[in-house]
Amino acid sequence: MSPSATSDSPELAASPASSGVTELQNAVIRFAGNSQDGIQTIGGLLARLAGRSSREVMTYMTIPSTISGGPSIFQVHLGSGEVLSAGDESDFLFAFYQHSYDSHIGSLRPGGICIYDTDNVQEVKSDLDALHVGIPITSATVEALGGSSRERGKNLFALGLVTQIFKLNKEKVIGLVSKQFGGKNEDVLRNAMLAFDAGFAYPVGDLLKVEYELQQGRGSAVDKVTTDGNTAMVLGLLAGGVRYGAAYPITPWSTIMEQLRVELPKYGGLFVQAEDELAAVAMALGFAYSGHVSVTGSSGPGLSLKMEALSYATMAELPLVVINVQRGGPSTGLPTSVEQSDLMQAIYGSHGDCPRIVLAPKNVADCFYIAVEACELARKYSCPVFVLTDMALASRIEAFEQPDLAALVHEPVLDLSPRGEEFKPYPLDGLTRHAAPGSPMTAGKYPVVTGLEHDEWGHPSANPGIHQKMTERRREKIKAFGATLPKPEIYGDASGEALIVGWGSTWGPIREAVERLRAAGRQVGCIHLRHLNPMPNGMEEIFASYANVLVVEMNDEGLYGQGQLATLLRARHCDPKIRSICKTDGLNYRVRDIVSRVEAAIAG
Amino acid sequence: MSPSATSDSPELAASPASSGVTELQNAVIRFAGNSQDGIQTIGGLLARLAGRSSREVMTYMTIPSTISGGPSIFQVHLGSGEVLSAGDESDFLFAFYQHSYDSHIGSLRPGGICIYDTDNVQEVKSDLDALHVGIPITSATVEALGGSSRERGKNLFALGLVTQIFKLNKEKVIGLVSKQFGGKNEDVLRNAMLAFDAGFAYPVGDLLKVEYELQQGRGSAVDKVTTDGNTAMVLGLLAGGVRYGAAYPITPWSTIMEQLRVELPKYGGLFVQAEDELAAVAMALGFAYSGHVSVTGSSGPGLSLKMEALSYATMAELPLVVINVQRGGPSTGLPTSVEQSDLMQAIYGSHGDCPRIVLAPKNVADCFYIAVEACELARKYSCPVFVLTDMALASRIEAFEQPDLAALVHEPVLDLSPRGEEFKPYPLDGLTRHAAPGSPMTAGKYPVVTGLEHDEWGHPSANPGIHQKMTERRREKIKAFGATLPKPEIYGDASGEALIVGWGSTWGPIREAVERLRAAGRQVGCIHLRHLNPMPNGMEEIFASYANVLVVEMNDEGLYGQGQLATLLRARHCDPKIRSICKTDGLNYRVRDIVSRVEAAIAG
Amino acid sequence: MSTTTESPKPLTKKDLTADHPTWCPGCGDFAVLATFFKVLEKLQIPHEKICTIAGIGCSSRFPYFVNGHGVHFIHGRALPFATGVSLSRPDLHVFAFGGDGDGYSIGGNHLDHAARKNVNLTYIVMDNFVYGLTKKQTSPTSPKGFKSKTDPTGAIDQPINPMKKLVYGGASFVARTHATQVKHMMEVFERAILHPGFSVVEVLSECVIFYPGAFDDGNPRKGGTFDLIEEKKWDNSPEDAERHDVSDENEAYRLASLQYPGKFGVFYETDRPTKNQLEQVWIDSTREKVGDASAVDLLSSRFASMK
Amino acid sequence: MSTTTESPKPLTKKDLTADHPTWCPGCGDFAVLATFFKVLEKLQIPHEKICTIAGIGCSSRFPYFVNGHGVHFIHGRALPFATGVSLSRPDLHVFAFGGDGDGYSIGGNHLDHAARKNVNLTYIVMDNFVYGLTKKQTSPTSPKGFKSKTDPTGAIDQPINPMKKLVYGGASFVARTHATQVKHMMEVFERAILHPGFSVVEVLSECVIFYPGAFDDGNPRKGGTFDLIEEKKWDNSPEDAERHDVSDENEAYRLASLQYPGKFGVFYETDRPTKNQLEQVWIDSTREKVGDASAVDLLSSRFASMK
Ligand SMILES: Cc1ncc(C[n+]2csc(CCOP(=O)(O)OP(=O)(O)O)c2C)c(N)n1
Ligand SMILES: Cc1ncc(C[n+]2csc(CCOP(=O)(O)OP(=O)(O)O)c2C)c(N)n1
Ligand code: SF4
Ligand code: SF4
Ligand SMILES: [Mg+2]
Ligand SMILES: [Mg+2]
Repeated sequence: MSPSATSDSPELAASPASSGVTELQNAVIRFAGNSQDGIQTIGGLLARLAGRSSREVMTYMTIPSTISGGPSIFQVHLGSGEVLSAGDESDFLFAFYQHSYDSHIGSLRPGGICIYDTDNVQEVKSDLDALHVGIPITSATVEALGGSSRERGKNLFALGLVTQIFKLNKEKVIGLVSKQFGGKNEDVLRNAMLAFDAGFAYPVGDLLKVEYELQQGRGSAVDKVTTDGNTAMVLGLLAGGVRYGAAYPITPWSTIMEQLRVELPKYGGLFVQAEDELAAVAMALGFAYSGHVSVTGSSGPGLSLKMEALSYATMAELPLVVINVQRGGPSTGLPTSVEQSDLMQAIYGSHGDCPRIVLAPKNVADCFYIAVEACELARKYSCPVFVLTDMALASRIEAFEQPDLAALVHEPVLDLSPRGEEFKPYPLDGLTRHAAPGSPMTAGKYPVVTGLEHDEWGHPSANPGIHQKMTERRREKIKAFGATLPKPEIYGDASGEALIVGWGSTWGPIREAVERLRAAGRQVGCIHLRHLNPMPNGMEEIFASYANVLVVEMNDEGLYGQGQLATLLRARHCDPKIRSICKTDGLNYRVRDIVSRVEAAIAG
Repeated sequence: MSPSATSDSPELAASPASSGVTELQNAVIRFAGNSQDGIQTIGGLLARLAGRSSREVMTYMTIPSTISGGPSIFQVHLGSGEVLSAGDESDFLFAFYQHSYDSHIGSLRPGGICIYDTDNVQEVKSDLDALHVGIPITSATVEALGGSSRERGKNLFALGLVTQIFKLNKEKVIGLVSKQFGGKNEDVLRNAMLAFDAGFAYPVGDLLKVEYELQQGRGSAVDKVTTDGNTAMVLGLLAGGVRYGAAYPITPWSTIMEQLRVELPKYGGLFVQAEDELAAVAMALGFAYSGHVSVTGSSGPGLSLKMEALSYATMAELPLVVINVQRGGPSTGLPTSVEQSDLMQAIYGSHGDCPRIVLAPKNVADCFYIAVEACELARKYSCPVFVLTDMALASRIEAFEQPDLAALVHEPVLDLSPRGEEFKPYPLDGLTRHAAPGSPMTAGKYPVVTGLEHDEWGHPSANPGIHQKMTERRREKIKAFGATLPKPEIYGDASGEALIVGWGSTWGPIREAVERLRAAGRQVGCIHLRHLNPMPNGMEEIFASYANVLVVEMNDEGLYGQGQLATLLRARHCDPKIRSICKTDGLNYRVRDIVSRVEAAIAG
Repeated sequence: MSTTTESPKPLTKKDLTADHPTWCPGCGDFAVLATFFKVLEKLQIPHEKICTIAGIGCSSRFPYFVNGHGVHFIHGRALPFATGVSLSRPDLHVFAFGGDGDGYSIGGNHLDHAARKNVNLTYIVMDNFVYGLTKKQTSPTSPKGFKSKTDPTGAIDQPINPMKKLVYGGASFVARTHATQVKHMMEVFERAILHPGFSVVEVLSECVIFYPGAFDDGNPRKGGTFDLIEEKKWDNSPEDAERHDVSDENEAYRLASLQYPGKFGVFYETDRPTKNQLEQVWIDSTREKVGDASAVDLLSSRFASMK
Repeated sequence: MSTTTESPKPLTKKDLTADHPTWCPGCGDFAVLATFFKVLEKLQIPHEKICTIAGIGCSSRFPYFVNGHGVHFIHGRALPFATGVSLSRPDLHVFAFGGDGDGYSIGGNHLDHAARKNVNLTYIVMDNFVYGLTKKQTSPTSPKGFKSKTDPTGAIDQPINPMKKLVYGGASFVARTHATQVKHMMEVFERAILHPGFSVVEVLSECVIFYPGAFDDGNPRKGGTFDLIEEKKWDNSPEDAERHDVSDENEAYRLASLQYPGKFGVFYETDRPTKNQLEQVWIDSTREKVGDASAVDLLSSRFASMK
């Protein structure tokens, strides 16, 4: 909520536009209530609206720890420029209850605006540098609905307020509301509109003292796609050609499997809910063996259960995409918090020398693209491919341009062509090509796919030379893929005081931190690794241009002071400049934390 | 079999002693036959004999890949000095069949002696630099037994030959034979002695041309203990105070669980065979929670299945010893071959930041000591402790001095004392102390042990600060243990061309390689890590004194050219001097392979 | 499990109450908890000897709400953990709790093996025919046609029949009750706890959020019938011939085949040696054989034999 | 599974024979393999459509000895793997093989769930009452008193009853045979293969090394009795009343309770929809609903809805 590109600038609306209206480039709006109040719904609508107004958007929500619900927030960061984080602080706070007010007033930035429900909030801290605007949200909504006692509709009342305050396009908002509630019975939509209109008409102007207008985005006029990371992942898998998969539910992975279960039949495929994770990965490997690129996934604990079968996937060289929506660990840990502590397990979790590809998406759009890539790699290299996403990406909503589907979508075809004399599933001089069952073997000899060490034909062999050669073969194909990766692109300064290295969902905050650091006169750049195993070659050349290489991760610094990616980079590059910026509080990085910790690291 | 301390010297018996008898300091004898022939039995007897003659010994055997048996060897390296490996090559080969001869004649060193059974070996390579001695072993045995058609007893005939040839103490040998066969029915012992005597009396002297005598050892006059690594591990666990455990069978782990199942009731304890590895580790954790240090174990695939529960063990901080008898991987891989490819999994295999202690024994005696230490650490730090042994140690026989049991043995006592108001299982300023169930809580508040993140009292908490602090706490206690570790002792030169770093069962061959390299004028030393996580501090000071730091491991060089321990060392120390010597052929390192690869690495 | 009554001051519901349950208002599990408290109050098991163990699920949060030694373990493995506790600590009263997903899906194998081994503990399953904690996926007891997030057009797999599973598996006490029938629940819990061996009670416990009304058919207040098993009284009366012989496994299996909502009460009960007893016999005879030697003695003679 | 006979030249035992089995001479599994070949020869399933899948164990080496598409997977998970194959490849004939440890111990849960879902495949268990490959540990079918390396004084746990497990679990074809009774084995294998749905045959197959003589009681040549189940012929004869109705689950369960060696033959057989069919109905109706749209079309309209 400021004319500058960052939402962290010290003052609110410093430069009213000539019209007397304050033009906002960005606004961070936090709705704080209970999970039952439907604040996710209006947050989602605002995000969708942003996508339709060539604005950028990023959302952030918390999930109550009890099933019965409880305090919950939904934060929307809207911007006409690039939006890279959900916002460290909010510009506007909507507090529905006293507990919402008490817990979240601290997140309002100095000079921010707090709108609270006078029906539920008794006490506000009037000595704060904030504009408090009391509105009887509950009673006004009940009144508008003609006396509904169930307190439904407060969310739409609030949406009406927001539409009014930020001069959003009312027609577009109403269109979205109709789309959302239109499917249900008529009363629902009518009540929703009544509440919305009441909020839109509520005389808030005087209370605010200033008028705001959120700038239109600068981007293309094309409507953007607005969705969350788990949904984008599902769509990427479908585009990548996955038609079969199996899994077991666990938070926050479940919404991927639930969607795949619904979507796959449309494509003629099938997703199976298995009795546990062991069965799930085995079924998925059965699908893979049958000639399909298949998918399984889970979160933390469920991944640990899959480690034995994934070792088989490497040995037998079967194409399997494995998704881990990371959450706080170890054990059941913090099931609804974000963490990046499963990287080492993705690379090293199975027994034996088990090389496998590990990827991580950087934002919601990338969940789509990386899923497509994972499918391609599994197919091409006939091996398991891990995708490490996380709790933050899973539920975060962003707007992005629709991918070029015609170019990206892969329609899988089952290859049951006859194989001749020369057929070798594991050639020493080439990539694995299985003959799926159903393929006639014209020389009369059929293959067995095994987890025992085997020769080029797949026959088990305890011959020392063969084990050595096959171990090399499984490693070299992954290395060969690594050699195809471009050197990571640098964002920011190409040399200087510090290079920040990140992976996964921290992409946005890191980029925003680079911008702020540079704005503050620092010479810093960043690279973001989407390929964690193998990593791209040539990074030592990049590192050479900076005084510090700082790896920002959401995991623990370990026994020797380094986070997981930092450990990998140091082992590979043996460069003591590589140091860690770690944390394990289960929260997303705030931009200002990265900034201050990079400053501190540069200082010494 | 040479006057020098190494068995690899170019010529056989170069220096006949004055008596006309060639004194041998070392002899490597390989018996090659079928697994049904009982060659393990006589190999074991020879090893036991060595222990009783203050000689050193190391054995090596292969296991046929089919259950029905098949070709198999048993090699005994006897020495009056230190015996560090099972021998690269054999000095004497006993070939029972043509296939034994064909497969193993190549292992005989130039000038060596091959004794073969003329009843079964039709063709020998007379152009080799070897002395071929044909003896009708089968028919002579049958004759001695009075016409037994079952071909039993050939092994004892061979033992008789060996006793004769090397002038072993006949009374001691007969004593061991009686002990071995005495328990069974009388006929068995009588037949055994008939066969032994026939071999002992067989006129072999003329055929050999030279007389040999194996030197008495220089060590103490006390009889040594002779046993294999898995048995030593079992005894170490018993001494360390383990009274409860659970597991599921798998090769080569099974013999540990089988022995624990038999032994524990003697100590008033219990070992349970569970329905699978998941149940096994859960039961073992149930034992640990109940107030006992408990044990579970497995090999490769079974360990992968335990990763989820082990993550809980870290979170809940329960004292559990976890043994992995490593074998060739990935997947079922090479179930009867040796490999060291599960180190990364031991450290990083579970989801989440999961710090745990990882130890590895260096030889058979150390299997005992490290098991004792593992129990102590699990008790002291209330956490899972991994022990990485391997297939080679599991079945290898060595002689060693009896441990000081009175000083080492821990008799566990269940602590069910009442806990007061102040009781906190997870104090931020101290080590975890659980109140086992059955302990009265005098303030009336009972604890719940959970895998969710929790506060000092064990209450689940999703508070960001608590997760950060508790993650630190779990890490810091492991670090604190690391700080107590002494800097590793250097064997060989304390500075120079190369430091060899090893871990696990390669200790002997590495030491022998250092001796040979130094004998050849090289300045080299070695350190052997028994503590892999955490590693001792201060190693950078050791590394600084050498031009090369070469990590010798039996695992793959990975995507970036480094084995698993090398990766860990490079990440920690960022010293590009640290390089890898790796292999994955499923065989033990031969001393000469280490020598030549170290030579090559020093050269460039 | 037998009870002991040597506790000095009586154990009350208040002593046993820990945190306020985080379950949704109306969840069937509240009644299970309340009933458990009542039975413990009645049996007066010493406070420190109460040990509750669970896996993961809404129902598996049970140990947090009982003020006693408790364990919140991992999904599906409560029973093997509890087995470790039971086998090594005969002084404790071991209780396992869980849901249909935890017990019959991921944990299904452990249930069978704990049952056949007759491990001495009491296991209470709060079956709500759905995955509650993960928000409405099909569970192994979800009936065909149930619309969940993983079966949006209705579940298609034939569900597991828990009573058959328990009877076949060899549990030595098998009963079924309903969370709205507190009196019956109390009776059954008490018998389960007093039973020596592996005793299991399946409780139909409604998830009011994700499967409301699932058990109305077994709830007279909602128009259903709560049909009790009449057990044989061995009184030689003609009526008795019709009654159920709880020691008859085939009959128990037949009863389990009845159509939903079926019968409630004790399906099967038998007295056979527990694994605890059998292992203890072996331990005791072995200890006797070695003359109750100390660890140092045992190890010394073992080492001597290896020389 | 139905057979097809469109293969051009007849499939012979020779075509089906791969490596020489590594089993010990005399191992019961040889007869199982030979019988399997005979049945395949008779049924003339197209060569490339034969897919054999196993876990780990001596018996689980089966796929190496059949010259057909084969999988040697990991311990205990053959059935979920085979489920993946069966559900996505209706054109194949899917066979799973394994032992008592693989199937009833580590893999026990998967068996129950594959059974209740009625996945279309045939599973043959070579039960030798012992862990063969790992050299004589107690298996879940080892009888009490069996001396193994993990029960040196004799097994103490009550073994699992495989027939009860299969009947309770919901397998739609459940039979039991003996590796020395080749003719019977052939009949039963053939019926199992022709049965549409999840069909299981339990074969008593002797491990001559670690449990010799285990099944002599069921082998007339060794003085035992091979007692067959007489199935109802529905001929209204008085004898028929005594015969076994294979569709009667409770009767099948009762038969399974007989004391060892018990009865051989088909215990249970029913015709209920397979998971394969049920999922296919859903897939087909969904495809129809979306008008058989291409992936690009489906995704395009999905993206459009998110704008
Ligand atoms: C290994 C693992 N897989 C999955 C989960 C996620 N999970 C937690 S509880 C649960 C199912 C709960 O269902 P149920 O046991 O019936 O308990 P309810 O919540 O219905 O009482 C699942 C799938 C997990 N925690 N761990
Ligand atoms: C995860 C895992 N655990 C244990 C083993 C070791 N293992 C291989 S086969 C087997 C049991 C074999 O018994 P069964 O299934 O009855 O087959 P049999 O050899 O008797 O035919 C075991 C325990 C393994 N390979 N993998
Ligand atoms: S979600 Fe269902 S089972 Fe879970 S607490 Fe709520 S009502 Fe109970
Ligand atoms: S060990 Fe037993 S089961 Fe295995 S091959 Fe030999 S006889 Fe057959
Ligand atoms: Mg449930
Ligand atoms: Mg078996």
